[in-house]
Amino acid sequence: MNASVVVFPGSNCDRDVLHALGKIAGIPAAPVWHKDSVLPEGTDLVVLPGGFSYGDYLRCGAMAARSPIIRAVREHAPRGGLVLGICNGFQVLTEAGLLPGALLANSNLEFICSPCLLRVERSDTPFTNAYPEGALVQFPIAHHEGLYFLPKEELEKLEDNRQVVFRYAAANGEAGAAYSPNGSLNGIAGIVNLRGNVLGLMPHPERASEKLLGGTDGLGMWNSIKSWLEGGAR
Amino acid sequence: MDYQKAGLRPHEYETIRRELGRDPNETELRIFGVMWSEHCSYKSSRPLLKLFPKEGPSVLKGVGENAGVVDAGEGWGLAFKVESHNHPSAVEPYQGAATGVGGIIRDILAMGARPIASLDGLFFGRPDSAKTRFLSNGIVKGVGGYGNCVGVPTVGGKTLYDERYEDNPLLNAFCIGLVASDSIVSSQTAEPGNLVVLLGSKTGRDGIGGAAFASAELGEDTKASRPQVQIGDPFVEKLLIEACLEALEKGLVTSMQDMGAAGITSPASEIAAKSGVGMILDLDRVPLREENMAAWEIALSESQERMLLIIRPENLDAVLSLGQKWDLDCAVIGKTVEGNRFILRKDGKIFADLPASLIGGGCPEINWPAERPKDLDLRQSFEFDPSGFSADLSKTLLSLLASPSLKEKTWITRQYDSMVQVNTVQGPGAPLSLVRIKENGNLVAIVMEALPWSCSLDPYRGGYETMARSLRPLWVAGAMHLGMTNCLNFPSPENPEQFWEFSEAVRGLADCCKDLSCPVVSGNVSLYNESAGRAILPTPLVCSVGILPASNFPLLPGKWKEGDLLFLAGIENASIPGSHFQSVLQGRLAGRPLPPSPEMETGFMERALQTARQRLASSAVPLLGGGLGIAIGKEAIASGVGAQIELELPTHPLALFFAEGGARALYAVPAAKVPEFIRTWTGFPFRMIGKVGGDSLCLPHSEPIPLQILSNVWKGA
Amino acid sequence: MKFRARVLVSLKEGVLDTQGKAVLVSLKNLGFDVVDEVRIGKSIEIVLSADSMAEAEQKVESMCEALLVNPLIETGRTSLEAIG
Amino acid sequence: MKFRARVLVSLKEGVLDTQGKAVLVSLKNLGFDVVDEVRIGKSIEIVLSADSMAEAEQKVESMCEALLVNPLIETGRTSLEAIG
Ligand SMILES: Nc1ncnc2c1ncn2[C@@H]1O[C@H](COP(=O)(O)OP(=O)(O)O)[C@@H](O)[C@H]1O
Ligand SMILES: [Mg+2]
Repeated sequence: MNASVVVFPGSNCDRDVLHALGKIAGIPAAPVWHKDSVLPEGTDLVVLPGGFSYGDYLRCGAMAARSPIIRAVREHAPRGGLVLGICNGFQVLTEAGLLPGALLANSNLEFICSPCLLRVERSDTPFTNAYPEGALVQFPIAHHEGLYFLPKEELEKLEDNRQVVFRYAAANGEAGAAYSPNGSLNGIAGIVNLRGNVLGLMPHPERASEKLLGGTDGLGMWNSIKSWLEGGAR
Repeated sequence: MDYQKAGLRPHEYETIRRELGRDPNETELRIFGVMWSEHCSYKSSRPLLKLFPKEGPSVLKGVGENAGVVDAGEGWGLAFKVESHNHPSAVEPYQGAATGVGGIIRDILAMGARPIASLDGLFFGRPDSAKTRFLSNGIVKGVGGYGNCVGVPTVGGKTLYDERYEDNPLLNAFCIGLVASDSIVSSQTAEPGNLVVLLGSKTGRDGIGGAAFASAELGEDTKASRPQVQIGDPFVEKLLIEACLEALEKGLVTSMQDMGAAGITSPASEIAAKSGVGMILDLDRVPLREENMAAWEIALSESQERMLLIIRPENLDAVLSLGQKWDLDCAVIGKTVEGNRFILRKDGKIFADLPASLIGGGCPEINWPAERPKDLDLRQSFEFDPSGFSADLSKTLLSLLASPSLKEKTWITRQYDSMVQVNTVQGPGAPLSLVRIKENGNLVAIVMEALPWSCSLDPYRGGYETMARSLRPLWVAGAMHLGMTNCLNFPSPENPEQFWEFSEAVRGLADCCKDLSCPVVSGNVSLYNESAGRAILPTPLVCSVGILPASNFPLLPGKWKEGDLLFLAGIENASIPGSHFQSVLQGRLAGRPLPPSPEMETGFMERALQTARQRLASSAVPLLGGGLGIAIGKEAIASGVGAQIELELPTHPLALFFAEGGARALYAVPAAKVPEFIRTWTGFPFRMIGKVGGDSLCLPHSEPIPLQILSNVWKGA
Repeated sequence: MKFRARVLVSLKEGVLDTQGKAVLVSLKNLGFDVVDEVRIGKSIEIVLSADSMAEAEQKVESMCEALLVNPLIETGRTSLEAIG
Repeated sequence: MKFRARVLVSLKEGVLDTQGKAVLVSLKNLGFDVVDEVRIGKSIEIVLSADSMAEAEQKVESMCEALLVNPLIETGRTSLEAIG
């Protein structure tokens, strides 16, 4: 069981994810440089961490999505390897075409850093099998471009395919657009590809992984990945 | 060019001529003009700064470097400093604030430390003016835009509104970083025969003369006179941080300095002077962004995101390849030699040849005359007359809670990433911020404080109280202070009354530091914060840093439990003068704040630390802005539970609830802990004032306030 | 030969232009009620070398495809001039 | 009458173009070494009513001053067309 955390120029949650995986979840994890064109031997999980790759200057994630390591990630995914994009990493995955849609500026045009309630819409993915379906979890968000957008028909298809994994929610368990802090369509906070092995989400599970820092709801994600990789959850 | 145009005074010019034994040439004159400006030379404040105590057992590296370093335990040090970027933020709020944040981060980096947290101090004018809206939006976006991208969490700050900041808003940026104690970088370690390397962005005509600009009043034609606005590039700064830390880790760096005011000249001459070496720089080797730049422009450009590295020749290849790895410009621009000359060459010609120590250290001090303000007695005469105010405590509490300086600051704090680096134990919204050190498990506690209203009434007492108030939240949480840094924001020192206020405030800060053994490890002075005769309030801002051992969980606010008993620790009769009550509801500052009491402070410190360490309370807050009343209100909101306040009222209930100052705190104590709590606080004034419970806040003889309303009013909902 | 290309990147119809909307509101607040609509796009100016206008055009086209434009949400319009 | 104005907002000469710089690096990394320079600006499209072209022009001018352009670091260039 091995995880690789990609470091783009401007990534700033790479060390956080390495800490969460390595020190807290017990998943051996190592950084990978964006200029590398192959993943380290034996990589099971690739994480694209949060941050401002290339300053997010043209479009968030656009320049990172064209870096050499992404070519390797493109080969990793069809093999069934796990790919997790968090925040900027989610933006990179959409820009790379590994996940559908785009992430636009928050509807209030401001950066939002805040705890958020999410409803886990699926518990049959490699990333969420430790959560009961419909569970409410709290992960913080911290982004300026988190409004998930997809043209109408495609959005319907996405929903029909049950690709939405995390949805912004209220404490009473209701979820949907009304609870999007950022204007995200249908309240979408995280989605998977059809096969279910590539997940992108705006909220930060690695920031919800220690009691000292205010919450441990994110541990479920690491535990899910662990048991999936150990074969138990398949 | 004559010396006055360069910004020099006659006796300064004479000093230069005498020291050089000749007339300086034009490039040299411009260098002195910038390096001997107030901003770079501290000529008006140096005599005052000598008052600060700078030594202490916690100090690993004191004043004299970019930032002081204190001992964080187990071989780790904390480098921290606060700096102003007031003038630039007044002119171009977004970029002014952004580059302020970037600059302080590089200061911390220059110590070899990884920046782990930032705080920002914001002082704005009239809350409802279009100008304030423009400036505050821009400044907040600038702080966030830079900090979020560079990946340093903004974990707290301070925001105050007063019309005296209308034309001169203040932005003070604080940063703290973590460094292994045996790897602290110094500017005193260059050796002859080293190479001088410039790493980071290309150089353009940005902010040339910015330091001089920050050393004069803002004029009517500020926009026109502003040379070239500095643009921050947080993305490049992030790369620069990683590249420098990697270079340090690999042992490639002999000495290092950040580039801020006065461009290349400042760090280069500083390293030369402090290390006792000479330096020759070839300005044509500086990577440029613009064409036809003159020698002096290259030497003084304040282009951002650059660091100056001093390295041994054998490490050059490794450093160059690091530059390549991180997509940064990296060039050898000179070398160090024996001697003390600082020489600038371009195209084979010598443009400056100066003794290195003269550039940064030669400017004569100015001892401005000080004069106690003539109207001070009048302003200080004050008798509290409650008759003009509503006697209803609930009403008063609500109107204060809704006042701009006290109400919730979420519109600001949610634009800041306060959690990146996964160390934030307490982010914005509490009297102190707490950041975990992964390397040793300890928690760093940080408080930013400023009390301009008190300082304007009595700068000595105000300064003392500011300092004490920055320490109390540390103690209440259970942290012991390690040191402080400060930013002295004042108007022109050339006005004797203003200089008197400046001196008195510094004396107040310094006395408190001495009384409570808190060393001053770094700081910054920003003068001339006035325009068109309108001066800012005297605004010394302090950031105190403390440490909490990994084994002690902090005692935090916002944790009232149903049934807890509420205790006020400290005196009951604090001061209305200088308080939010006075400023907001009376609309006029008058009287004198409380006199200092070192005995009360130390008595409070010991008991507060003990209370926290023995967990004698569920929740605790020091009394800060708005006094006891606001503390009760905010605790109720944060805890989501009400309280019944019951106590015998003094003659002036308003003063009991809303006066400020002094070593005081509000504790919520579980019934079982009450005897121990009482034993701990015996010998210090304290009393029980009520009980936690219910869903309203009930103040004596006043309408109960439903929690929902209390919270909505505070949040401005 | 040198060319200067200008690529105007605008949001597709149907993609919410929050920034444009916000500017519209601000302009109205400032008293400009004559404004009906505001849309905000990017203007990317590129100086490049090519042997001919046609080659330059084709190069810019591939840059748009490769990086500059996200076809899901944006359209790009290119204009070119020779600058010597 | 309706007019469509396009305001091209670009950074002044000498002002660091952080975006342009990053895009340039990225284009080069993608193999477009023919690119010398990239500058990124904003394109603001405004639909407005006015009685004449001259009036429309003057209106857009004041919008630029009031909000759209920050004269410290940016310049604006306006083009206008009548759209009925
Ligand atoms: N500019 C700011 N940046 C970050 N946090 C801030 C800022 N201003 C205020 N805060 C946070 O909000 C809380 C209250 O701010 P403060 O200005 O000190 O008012 P008060 O007098 O109510 O304590 C503190 O926790 C502080 O850290
Ligand atoms: Mg405070």
